[in-house]
Amino acid sequence: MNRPDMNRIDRITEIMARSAARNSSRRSFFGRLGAWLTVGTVAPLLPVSRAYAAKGPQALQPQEQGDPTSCDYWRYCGIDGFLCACCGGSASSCPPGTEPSPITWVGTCRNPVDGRAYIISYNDCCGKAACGRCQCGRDEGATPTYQPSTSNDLDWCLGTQAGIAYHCSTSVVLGPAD
Amino acid sequence: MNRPDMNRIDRITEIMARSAARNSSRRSFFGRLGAWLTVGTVAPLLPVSRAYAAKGPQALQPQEQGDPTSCDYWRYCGIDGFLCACCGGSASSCPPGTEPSPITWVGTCRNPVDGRAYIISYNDCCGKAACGRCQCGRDEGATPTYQPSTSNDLDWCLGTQAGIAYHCSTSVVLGPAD
Amino acid sequence: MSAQPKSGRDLHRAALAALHGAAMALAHPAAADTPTRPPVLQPETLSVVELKDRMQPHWVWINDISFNHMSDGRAYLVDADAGTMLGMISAGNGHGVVQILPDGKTVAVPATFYSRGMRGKREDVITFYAIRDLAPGAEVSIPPKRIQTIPFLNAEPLTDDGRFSLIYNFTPEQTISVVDIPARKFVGEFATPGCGAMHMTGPRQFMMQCADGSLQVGQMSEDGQITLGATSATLFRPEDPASERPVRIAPARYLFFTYAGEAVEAGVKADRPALIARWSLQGTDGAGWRPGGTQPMAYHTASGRLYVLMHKGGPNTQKEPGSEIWVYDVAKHIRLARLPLDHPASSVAISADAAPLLYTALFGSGMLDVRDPASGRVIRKIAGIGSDLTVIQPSPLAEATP
Amino acid sequence: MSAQPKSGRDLHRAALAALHGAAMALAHPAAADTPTRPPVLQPETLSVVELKDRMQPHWVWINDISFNHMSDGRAYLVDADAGTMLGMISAGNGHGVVQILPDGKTVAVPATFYSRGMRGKREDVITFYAIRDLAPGAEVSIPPKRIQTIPFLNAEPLTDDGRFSLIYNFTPEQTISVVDIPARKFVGEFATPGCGAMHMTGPRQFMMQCADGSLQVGQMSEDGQITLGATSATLFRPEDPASERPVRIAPARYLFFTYAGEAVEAGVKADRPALIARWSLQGTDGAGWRPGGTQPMAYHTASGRLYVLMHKGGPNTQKEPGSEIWVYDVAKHIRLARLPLDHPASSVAISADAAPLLYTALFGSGMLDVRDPASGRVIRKIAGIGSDLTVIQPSPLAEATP
Repeated sequence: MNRPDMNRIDRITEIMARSAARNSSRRSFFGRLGAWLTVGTVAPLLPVSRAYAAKGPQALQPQEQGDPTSCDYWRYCGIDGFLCACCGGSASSCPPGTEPSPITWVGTCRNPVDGRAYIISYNDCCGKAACGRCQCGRDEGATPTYQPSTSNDLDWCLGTQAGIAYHCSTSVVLGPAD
Repeated sequence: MNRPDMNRIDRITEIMARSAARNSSRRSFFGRLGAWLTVGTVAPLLPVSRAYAAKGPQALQPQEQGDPTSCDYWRYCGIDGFLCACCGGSASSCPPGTEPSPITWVGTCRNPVDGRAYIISYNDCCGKAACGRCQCGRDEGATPTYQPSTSNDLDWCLGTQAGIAYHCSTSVVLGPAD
Repeated sequence: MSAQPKSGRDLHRAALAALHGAAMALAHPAAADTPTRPPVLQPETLSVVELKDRMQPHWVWINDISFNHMSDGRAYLVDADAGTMLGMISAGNGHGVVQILPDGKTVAVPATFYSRGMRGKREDVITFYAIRDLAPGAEVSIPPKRIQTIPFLNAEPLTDDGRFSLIYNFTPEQTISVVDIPARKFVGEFATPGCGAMHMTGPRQFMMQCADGSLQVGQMSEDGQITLGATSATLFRPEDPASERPVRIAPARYLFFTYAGEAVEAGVKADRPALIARWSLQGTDGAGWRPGGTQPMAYHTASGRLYVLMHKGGPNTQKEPGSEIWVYDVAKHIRLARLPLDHPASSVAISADAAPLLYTALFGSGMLDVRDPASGRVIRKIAGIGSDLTVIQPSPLAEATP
Repeated sequence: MSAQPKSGRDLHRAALAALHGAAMALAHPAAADTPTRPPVLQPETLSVVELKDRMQPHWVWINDISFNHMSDGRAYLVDADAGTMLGMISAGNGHGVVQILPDGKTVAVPATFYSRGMRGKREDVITFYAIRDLAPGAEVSIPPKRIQTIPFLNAEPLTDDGRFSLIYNFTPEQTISVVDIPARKFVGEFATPGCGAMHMTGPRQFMMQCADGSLQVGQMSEDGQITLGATSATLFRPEDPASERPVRIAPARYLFFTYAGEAVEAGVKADRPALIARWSLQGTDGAGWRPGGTQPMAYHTASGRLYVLMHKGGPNTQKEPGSEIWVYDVAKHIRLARLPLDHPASSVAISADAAPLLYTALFGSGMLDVRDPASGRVIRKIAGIGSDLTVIQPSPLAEATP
């Protein structure tokens, strides 16, 4: 494994650890994750969503520019699916009535405004049929399905209560990758 | 009601009567139809499919010409849906594994080869998702849904064991209309 | 689980080491930042959007029957002012309408499901969704008999007060299922042989269209029981039937229209169906034009204006989309305007407020057009809204509320 | 049913009168015919088509994942010689493959269903369909864990003798469900942590691909129990992973390929995964070209030829459709031909017979192209086959049978 990859895994693991510390409501998931760790897979690299927060679609951060309803938007460098920003959500919000996938895959994208690379979590929003709007496929850093923590070919709704119905994809900033 | 309409209903009723006499296996349906007759609707005007017969797609009759996979084909003058002839069936055969609707609506089309008008039964084939091929909408003689015996806006799969899944439509010659 | 786990010790060790390193990096998160660079983006928490409590005047529901995938019917909720999709409801096989409660806070969605997608055991249910969260709530089982057809509004209406839901069944026996909305409870099934479609004409009264060209009154008791009332004479000839898609032009009056373009106003007076007026949509200069489409007419109560999708065509063209919208003063039976469309439309609707928006859609296009009702001019187009759009249902609320 | 029926006596009387008149007319059905007119068309009996008992060499199954309507996945059966659709199977949410039994008479179809279409209670089942009638037959319940992904062949393989069905589960725990095909019975679920995809390498043996870039052997007992076997060294680097869509080039050997275009032949020898050869798909003159698509490779056993969808592109283009098909002699590791395509293709397959047909499809096109494998020339196009075609599965039978 070369150095950049190790860095990436470091950062993801760090973010996982912070998530775990911050959010005890995810305990049941981490219980499951613990069991999975025992059998020795790459599970700890899978990111976890935090508790649901705001009502309206979450806005972009001030240090961002561009159109989050366009496939070209910087966060979407690894996406493959429908943009939640076109479906009643935003880059970091699920549309009404959908359930965010608690686990998902991550990629690394560079924010052109600050030049930094960030780890992006591509959580799916689940429980309704495909949104059908703004279908994008960019696939940067995506791996085959047997390398799940970095695979965008998987339906990540598998981790939800709602079931596997895939509605759209978000692109949540987890933290800097460098 | 004007004279042509009466003729049409006469013919349909005649064909229904012949069907009933020929095919005792439809008894259970006619039992239901009897009950329906009692409440006084237009039920007896709805045609009934006969027992399933051949294995391969049924061929056209010698006195016909044209392409039964084209919307322009003479029998399809009242159709609205996917042609079974494009889906593994024919103008008078359902595709493998589908169930013909026992009741349906009827229209009247003129065969350009012999110049005669025929009563056509537009039985649906049911139990699989939409075939998706050769979608045609010609609507000759079609009426609103509250006049069901001549309405092509209804999903006629409602009468099948397979359920309401509409796959494609046939156009079966019941007999001359004049 | 009976296989030995694959040894993952190496990966596990790597993860633990990484955790350790990460904890150290965390102590100096900004160490690498130079003063000239903007601050690092903050880690985000994924949220779920919630909407306002009730529908706003320019919110609109649109049915996507998904003709090629009828088990995956959808109801899209769109903000016509912003031009955005607000959300969606997955509504199963042969999706019809959403029943919008009068307060605009809840929709009841009649839907049909099979245990094996397209086959197996059929279940019909009404599911309640709050506008605020569009999440499936209470569910009421109804007889598995909902009519499966190209959707139209009055196949599944509510009473005006939102107390009862009426479901048109066709098996081919014709019946109505009644659901008590506040009680979330099935009330019963009532036979309506020979007639279908329920056009509400009073708090507990509706009019049906019958196969013989007559209209029939249905009466409801306060506990939701239906009895059949008086029947009219034959109002429509077999050669020129009335569409089951009329518009309501007064509490107890509808404007029906025939395939050939006759406008027939009929209602209920003293519990009897009554013919009120007949006039021609073509007028004196419209020969060769007909109404057509999936939702060919819209009526704006406040202005008394009727909007009709018209196309050039002869008999059997009742499903053809309109190339123009013809605008009428219903009280005067006169045409006020012809609005040419930039592309044909198969459905038309108008918002209920005083500054209304006109909505059109073409089956197969997946696009809602928002138009100025005075000129027909496109204000905005909202694309990617499903595929096969049929029924457009504007907000029942004419006033904006928080 | 508690409403009074609408009086239908008049209609009923008319129907009875018509019946009487019809009986009379029936006695002289040809009376109106003049001698110069052809005989009247005969009344027809609606039939249901039955197919041959087993798949013919140029019959092919095609997966339509219906990406925008994933609950309505379909498997289309096509006759590539006739250019016709033979039939279809509705296969629910996230349809993957059909498991074609070795005799070509039956397909077992793993499928996922929800009680409310897109939500509710999940059930995963394998349903058996005879080729003759394509009607749903026996059904076996399996754990509701089938992997939901862009379909690939070896997510749900059969053992070579058709005895067992293997289902790749991902929840995200990785396991395999095993079904006894002749007994129509679920055998058990077996953990395969860190590894996925089952590439059969023997009657009761398969190879999996693991997240760390290694291969691992899975062994099956005669009663279908899986135990994990030996693991290889790391054969693939994280920067250039191998697709999970290799082709089988010998009973115990596969040709894997990496995103960047390396061909890696590996198999099982003495129950251990073994690297056999590494070579480059680009060769000496193919720089800047990569394999890509949903089913990027096909192998024709009788001729030893490999067909690969290639496109011009750099990193992260592994899903890009091919603009050419490159043909290789696998034994010699040399390219034999470059076949330009009239339009890009995301899936490729080839029939198993001695005079094979090459099949290609482009995701989103709903069209199967039937091609001459020597030239790539289109022999025929079969349009309207769903929308989002992924896995193409030719007949396992190389010989035509009645």
